[in-house]
This record gives sequence, C-alpha cells and structure tokens, in this order.
Amino acid sequence: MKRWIISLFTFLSGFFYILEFVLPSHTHMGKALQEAKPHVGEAIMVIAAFAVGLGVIGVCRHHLRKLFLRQKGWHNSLALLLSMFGMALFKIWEKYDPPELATRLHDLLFLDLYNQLTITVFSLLAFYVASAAYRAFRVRSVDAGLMMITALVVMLGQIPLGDRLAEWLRLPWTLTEARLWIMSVINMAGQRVILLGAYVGSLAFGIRVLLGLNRDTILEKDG
Amino acid sequence: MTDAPIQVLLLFLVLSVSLLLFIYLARRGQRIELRRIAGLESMDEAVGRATELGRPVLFTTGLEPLNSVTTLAAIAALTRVCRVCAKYNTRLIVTLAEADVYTLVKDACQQICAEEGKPELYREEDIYFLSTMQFSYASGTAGIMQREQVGAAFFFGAFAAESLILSEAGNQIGAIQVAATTSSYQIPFFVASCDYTLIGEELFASSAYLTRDPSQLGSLLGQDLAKIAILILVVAGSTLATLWSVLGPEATWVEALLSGLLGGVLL
Amino acid sequence: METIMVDPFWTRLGLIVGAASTLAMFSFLWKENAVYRFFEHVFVGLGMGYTVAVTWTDVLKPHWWDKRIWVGAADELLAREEMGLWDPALWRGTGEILPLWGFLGIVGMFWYFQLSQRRAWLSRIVIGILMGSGAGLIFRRIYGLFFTQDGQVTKSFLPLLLPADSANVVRQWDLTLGALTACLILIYGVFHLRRVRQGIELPKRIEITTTASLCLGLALGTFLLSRGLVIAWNNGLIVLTLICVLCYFLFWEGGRRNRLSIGAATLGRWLLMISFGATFGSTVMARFSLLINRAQYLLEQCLNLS
Amino acid sequence: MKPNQPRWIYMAVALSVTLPFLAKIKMTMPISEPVQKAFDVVEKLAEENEGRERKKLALLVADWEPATMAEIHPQVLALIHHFMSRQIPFAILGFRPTGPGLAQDLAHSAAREWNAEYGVAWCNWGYKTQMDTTIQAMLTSFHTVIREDTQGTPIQDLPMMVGFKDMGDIGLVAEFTGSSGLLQPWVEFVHAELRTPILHGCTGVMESPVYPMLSSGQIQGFMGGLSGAAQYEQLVGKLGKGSEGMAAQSLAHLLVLGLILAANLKEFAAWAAKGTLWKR
Repeated sequence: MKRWIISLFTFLSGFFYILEFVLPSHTHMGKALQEAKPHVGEAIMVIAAFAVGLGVIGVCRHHLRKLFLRQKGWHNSLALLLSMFGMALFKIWEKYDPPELATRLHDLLFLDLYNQLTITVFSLLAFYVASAAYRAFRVRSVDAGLMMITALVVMLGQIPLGDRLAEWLRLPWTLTEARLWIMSVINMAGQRVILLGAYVGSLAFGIRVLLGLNRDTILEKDG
Repeated sequence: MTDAPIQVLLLFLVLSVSLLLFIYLARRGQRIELRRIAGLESMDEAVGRATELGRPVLFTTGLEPLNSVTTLAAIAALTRVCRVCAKYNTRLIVTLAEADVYTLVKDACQQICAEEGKPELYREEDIYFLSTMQFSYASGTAGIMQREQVGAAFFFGAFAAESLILSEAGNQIGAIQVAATTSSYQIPFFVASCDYTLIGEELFASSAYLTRDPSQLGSLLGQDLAKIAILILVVAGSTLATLWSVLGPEATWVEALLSGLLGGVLL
Repeated sequence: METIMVDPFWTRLGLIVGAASTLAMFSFLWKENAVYRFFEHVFVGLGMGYTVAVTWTDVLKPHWWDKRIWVGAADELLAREEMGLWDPALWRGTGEILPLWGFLGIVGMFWYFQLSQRRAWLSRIVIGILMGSGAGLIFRRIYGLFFTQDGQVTKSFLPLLLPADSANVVRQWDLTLGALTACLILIYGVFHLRRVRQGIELPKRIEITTTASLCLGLALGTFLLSRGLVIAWNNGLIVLTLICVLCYFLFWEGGRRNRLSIGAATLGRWLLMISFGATFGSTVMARFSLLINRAQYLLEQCLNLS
Repeated sequence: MKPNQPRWIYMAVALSVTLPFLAKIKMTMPISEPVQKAFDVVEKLAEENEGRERKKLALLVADWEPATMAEIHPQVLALIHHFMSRQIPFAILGFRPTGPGLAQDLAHSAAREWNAEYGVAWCNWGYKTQMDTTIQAMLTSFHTVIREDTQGTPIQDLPMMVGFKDMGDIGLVAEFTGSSGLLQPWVEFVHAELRTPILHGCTGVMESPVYPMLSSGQIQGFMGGLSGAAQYEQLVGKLGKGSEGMAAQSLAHLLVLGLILAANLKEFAAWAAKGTLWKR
C-alpha cells in the first residue's frame, strides 16, 4: 500500500512533464499543460527548498549531543553551531536593511573567513597532485602510456613556455594548436560518447523510476 | 515551444518499449549474458594475491549517500569482495563516508560471513565510518592503509578530488589497486595510479553482473540497444553527408533523406 | 542598496582573519591537528548557515511565505500577474489564506518524517515527486541536447569527403595527414624490418594485404585529388572515435563475438584514454590555480608585497 | 594517521608558486579560439543593443562554490568589466546557494570602478532551487519564478527590468560553474528553444566535457580555467589575477612534468636493471 502511493506521486509528477513535451502546443490539452507548468515548477521549487532543514536538524542533533555529553572535541561542535547560527542570522538580517555593523560582520564571516577557508582546503590538492606525480603516476600499461603522452602535450599547450618549446623544436604546429586539436577532435568525440552514455543511463533510470521498477533498498529494509 | 519532430518521438517510444520488454524478459528468467568485464577478474586476482602475502584487503565506497545509484553499485561489488575474502579467510577492512551506507554495509558483511559458514570472520571494528568531510575521510583511509599494510585496495563509487590521496597511499605500500567510478574527472588519476580501472558505466555493468538483478540486466540491454541505434544513426548520417558534399547541393534526394532522418531539423 | 565605503579597519581585520584561517588549513599538510579540525568545523557551520539563510530569503519567503494571504478575486490577480504586474502589496492584504499555500507547507513538512523510523515512507513521497519530475524531463533534455538543429547527434553527421576549395581543408590537411601517413609507413617499415631480420617467411596473405592496402590508400588519395575532393581527416577521426568508443561501451555478450567489434572496442578504449589524458592535463592546471590564488592572497594582500 | 608524505616535494611546490610573484613576471597568453568567440558574442550583443531603446539583458548565472572561486572570479570579473564598459545591463541568478552572493561582491567591486548603479546596470535575482523544473517554468511565465531581487524590491520596480516580458528579452546567458550538470539545462531548454547564445566559464577540471557542445555550436564562447581568464583579461584590456597567475602556473606545470618523468625514468632504470617493470 505504501509503495503504491509513492509510485503514484512519482509517476504523476513525471508523466506531467512527459505529456507536456509530447503533446503539440496547438492542441487544447497541450495548451492547458503549458499554462500549468510555471505553477507546477514553482511548487516543486518550494518543496525542494523545504529539504534544507533536514541537513540542519541532522547536524544539530549530532553536535548538540556531543556538546551536552561533553564528549571529546565538544568545543569544535560548539564552534560549528555558533558559526552556523551566526552566519544565518547575519545573512537574513542583510535583507531587512541592517545597520552598517551587521553588513560588516556578514562580509567578515562570509568573504574573509568562509571563502578563504574553502579555497585553502582545496588548494591543498596542488600538493597532493605533485606528490602523486612523483610517487603514484606510472606508465604501467598501454592505456596509461597513451594517457600520459596526451597529458604531456595538453599541459605544455596550456602554458606560454609550450610555444617557445615548439619554436625551438621547429615543429610545424605550435603546442597550443596541437592541444586545441587534441581537445576538439579526439577528446571531443570521446566526451560526446560519455555524455551520450550518461544520458542513455539516466533515460533508463528515469523510466524505471517512473514505473517503480527499482529495487528500493531503504524501503525493503523496513517495508 | 518548438515541438519535437515525430521521428524523435518515435525513437523515444521504441527505446522505452524495448527497455521495458528486456526488463520483463529478464524478470521471467531469460538468461542474459554480459561481456567479460576485465575489472571483475582482476578483483578476484587482487584478493588472491593479498591472501598469499597474508595482508588484509581494503574496500571504500566513496562520498555519496545511499540514494545515489553509484553507491548502490559499489555496495554490490563490496558484497562480492566480502564473499571472496570469507572464502580465502582474508581480513576485510571497509572505510565509509556516510552513516546510512555504514549501517547497510555492516548488516550485509555480517550476513555474508554467516552464509559462507564463517561467522567468526566478521569483525565489527574493521568497518570504519570515518567522517562525511571529504578530506578527513580520505586521510583517515590513507592512514588505515598505511597502518594495516593492506595487500589490495578497492575504490568503488563516486569520488571527487580526494581520489589522489587514496591511490597514492596504496602505491606507497605496493598494494594492488582496482578502481571504479562514474565521475569522469577522477578516472584519469585512477588510471595513472591504479592497476586496473573500470570506466563510467562498467561500474553499473559489474553491479548488474554481480547482483543478477533482472531490472538492472534488462536496463543494461535497453541501453545497449539505444547506443546501437545512435551508432547506426551516426553511420547513416555521415555517409549521407559525404554523399551530399560529393554530389553537390543539386542532389535533392540526398537532402530529403537527411532531413527525413531526424525530422527536418538538419543542416 | 548603497555600496559601502572601504573602511581600512575592517579590511585589515578581514585580512588577519583570512590569513589566520589560510595558515590553519595549511597546517593539515604537516599533520592533522586540533587547529585544523576546529577550523574545519567552523567551515561546515558557516556553509550550512549560509545555505539555510539564502534558501529562506530567496526561495521560501518570496514564493511561499509572501503568498499566504490573498486579497480579492483570484482571477483578477492572476490576470495582473500574467501581464507581469505582480505587486506584493496586493498579496499582503487581508482575506482568506491561499489554499495552495497551506497545502504546499504541509507537503514541504513531509521531508521531516525521514527522522522518524515508522513513518519514514512519507518522506519517500516528496523524494518521489522530485525524482519523478526529474525523470519526466529526461525526454525533453535528450531532445534538446542531441536531436535539435545543432544537437550532438545531428552535428555528428560529418562529411568524410570535402570539395577541395572549402575553407578549412588546409588546416586539417597538414595537421593530421602528416601524422597518419607517418604512422602507416612506420608500421609497414617496422613490420618489414622485423621480418627481414628474423628471416622468417611471412604467409603470402599478410604480405599482399599490407602492400595492397598501402597502394590502395595512395591511389585513392590521388584519384580524389584529381576529382577536386579532399579527405576530411578530422571529420573521419571524429566519426571513427565515436563508433569505436560506442562499441567499447556495449555490454551485451553478443556484441563481442566477431573480431571486428573486439578490435573496435580495444581501439575505443585507447581513444578514450587519449581523451582522459586531455582531462588529466587540464585538471592539473585547475589544482595549481587554487594554490596560486593562495600565494597571491598571502603575498600581495596580507604582506602587501605587490 | 597521515601517510608519510615527502616534505621535499611540498617545499618544491611552495617555491614554484611563490617565486614568480617575487620576481613579478607577468606573462601574456596567445588568444585561443574559444575565448575569442566568447569576446565576439558579447561584442555582438553590445552592437545589437546600440540601436534599441529597451536593451536586451545578459544573464550571469552564478553556480560556483567558494572552493572554485580562485579560477572562476578572474573570469567573471573580466566579463563584468566587459559588460559595464559596453553598457550591457546584466542580471545575476544562481542555482548554488553561495553563487549569487559571490557574484554580488564582484559586481560591487567593478561597479565602484565604472560607477555603475544597482538596478540600472545590474541586478541580483538571487538563488533558486531545483534547476530544471525552474527553468522550464521561467520559459513559459517568467514573472511566476522571478518575483523580486535579493533586496526584496519587486522586479518591475528596477529601471532595467521595466517592460521585461519573457526569456526572449535575454540576449545572452553566461553560465559559470565548478561542478557538473549545471550547464546542460541552459543548452537543452533555453538554447534549444530560443537560440539564445550561451557563454560558459568553468574550472580546468570541467574543461574537456565542454568541447562537444562547443564544436556543435550549442555554446558560442568558452573560458577554461585560469588561462581562459588570462586571455579574456587581455581581450578586455584589464590585466588582473588571471595574467599574474600564468607565470606561477607555467613553473608549476614544469614541476609536475619533471616529477612524472623522473619517477617513470627511475622505474624504467629499475626495469633495465632487473627486467621486472610491471611486476610489483
């Protein structure tokens, strides 16, 4: 019974968009669906927006428990909760023409603290690429060999030094041209097939979702 | 609203109906044979080699939670590795990044060890739920690989920038590494640093191969048919385009054929 | 919204906070330490707080909370809205609560049943609506991306032979033809050398086919040139790659029985590796640009060395 | 629990990134075709707007997170300078929470320089969820989805939006993102239906999957990573972070190539010694 209700809602929301696409717009039914689409779209947008509270509740529950039980690292949890509510307060306040201090604190929290933190976390990757380049990247098969040679040309084609090198070796093409050729011929065709494979996969998955043919692991557990 | 030409709608109808037909046939027990997936043999060989050296095996399922198709396919591969480890009496370590995946994997491993008749082989403390934060999860897994000196490492599922940290740690301790991911931005790094890499949809094909789930097998055949249809379209379109450019614009029959191919949207 | 003047005190405070957080995160390189974990928790908290706030101010408030009280006749308002004259004052007057607003609110609350064990299936309804609408749009998306006038499949119908005078022929000609003929001659030469060195007598069949294919290739080239046609090497390579990589991604066992499809699939995997090589090259650039930004930030702004 | 990492490689990386800044080398890149096409698309929109009393908008879609800010901000700043120098009014919209906020900050810094006024030269429509159904809704009835800007003022009260009826009044969509799947809906829905030119800017990681849409003409212009930003800065004539980074970028690339070659040569030598290249 539960499974049937879920499949009905899934099917209806999907079939609406399929019908709207298939029926030509000059037919009566097609025009009606087209009129309804913005309101359906806005409703789905609002429903999707409600999901944001779930993440917050999950995080709050976990860290509040750590805080009250004084488990190890409770000060980190306190910092997390304070920065969450502080950021939310300043961002919402910003819309109701806040005093200058609030905008300053919002910029401080968002532009200086949050952005710099995020960039730095990801900039660590440059170090890992370099250490992996020395310790992990080996030509261990034909595949890896082909990939490394192409990567060599593409990387040299990205930097101005590449063209100096091409002139020095008196190659007929500059490395930037060779990079653009690799990118727009072989890489283009390969990525086009990967894109096609992804969309054919989502077509198959979409049809199975609409008709409820998927084995639903979560539901089966308590279904 | 540009309405889609009838040819395209027909193509969609044929592909959808054939997909449902394949799923129906698969459910009715029709045997569907898949091609040899090299990654799966290397999986068994890797566990075998780790057993010879007497070193444990590590499996990790990536960052995404249980509702992602990629994680479900990774768990299917994990059940296979767990069964092979139980058969060879090898210790299996699993590191995870999501709580719901952790609970599912714990029950699955316990059940498999019991099925293989070795319930004592299942050790709860070998299954780690490290952290949902990308880099803590990656450095935690790398640390465990280093400490336990694992013999084989499997990276199945959705990975992001941290794939480097994992494969580099595996390389350091000389472990055989098999990777499978759909995120095509990480495949180059896995190909460069792992012994074998399954590319994109091969992960789903291996999951269908291992679980023999009829809807996955049927859907795989349906997707194959769609790809073959696109292949035929490309070949037909290219030959017609060549004919048109050779015979010049006055060959109207070629132009009629070409525009008939996809409903007047061409050239 | 007036643009706030740049106040030296706040900019300096911002730089100090930014520099401190940058150095704290770099400490992760040395060893995972308490300072890094503290800032990582702050990082997650700020991200969560920002997302919740923006979702409320930009989506839930204008599209749901503001539409709760509805004044006067429904159709008159809808007509005004159709002409694009949506006026918030009209919405916020007195009158009965818009039924749609209540219904949307209740459906929105279904998400939170996920937290209770017994009624978790109710949250599956809302997930179903989102997944269903996404799945329903897949046909329109595939049409829009692949089968429109400049769609991916439509633009894969590439002519393999081009009239000699068409503009971009020369560019393709020297870039790829040189590589291709060089490979052909190389393979034939190595093949021939090995055979002579080992003195083994190759079966006549292989001998004939290799020489014949080489001569046929050259003859075809001269014939086409005389007819004022040129082989479009780039288009040929694109179509070849499309076909081979598509063969590689076929999983049905039937597709791997004859040698041609096995050969196409192997060539497909090699060509795929070349595209991944391109991804590898451009990814390395991306990783370093982040670190270069950090260097710019620390050196120029914090220590103002510029 | 971190594995033993080679500290000398980390030092080499740090040096390769900091030295070029001290030496103040500013490298210029040759302009590649996709960036030139992006510049021409914006110029074409500017000329088209010349003759019109009510100008067509450019839509700046901000779908990036702070993590990819380093590569996306030079691109967006160069484009905003180009918009403001050619008096093309643009609106900011985003399907990632942090995108519009970051784009707002960039527009502010550019507005100070061109003294462009909010509401006349640019405005911010803010963040929306559920991208594909929302774009479908915008295509049929724009005012149902975009009701007010981030400050709460209704859309019709903004001077640049007076008389804005539907998506046909948008002359260019410039989408910037660091994650996958956020460009396709604009190509599949907006370009497929209204033939609106689309310009795309992304990080180096996302560059290679863009080429199929670039070569088929569904995307008219494209800036990839820091080198794309540097080239567009040269075209606009405002050298910024993109060009400064190129010197360090070149050195870093050479370092990585050197490391890869050194490692493989070491392995090759080991193979020559005992003939076991691929056996571990």
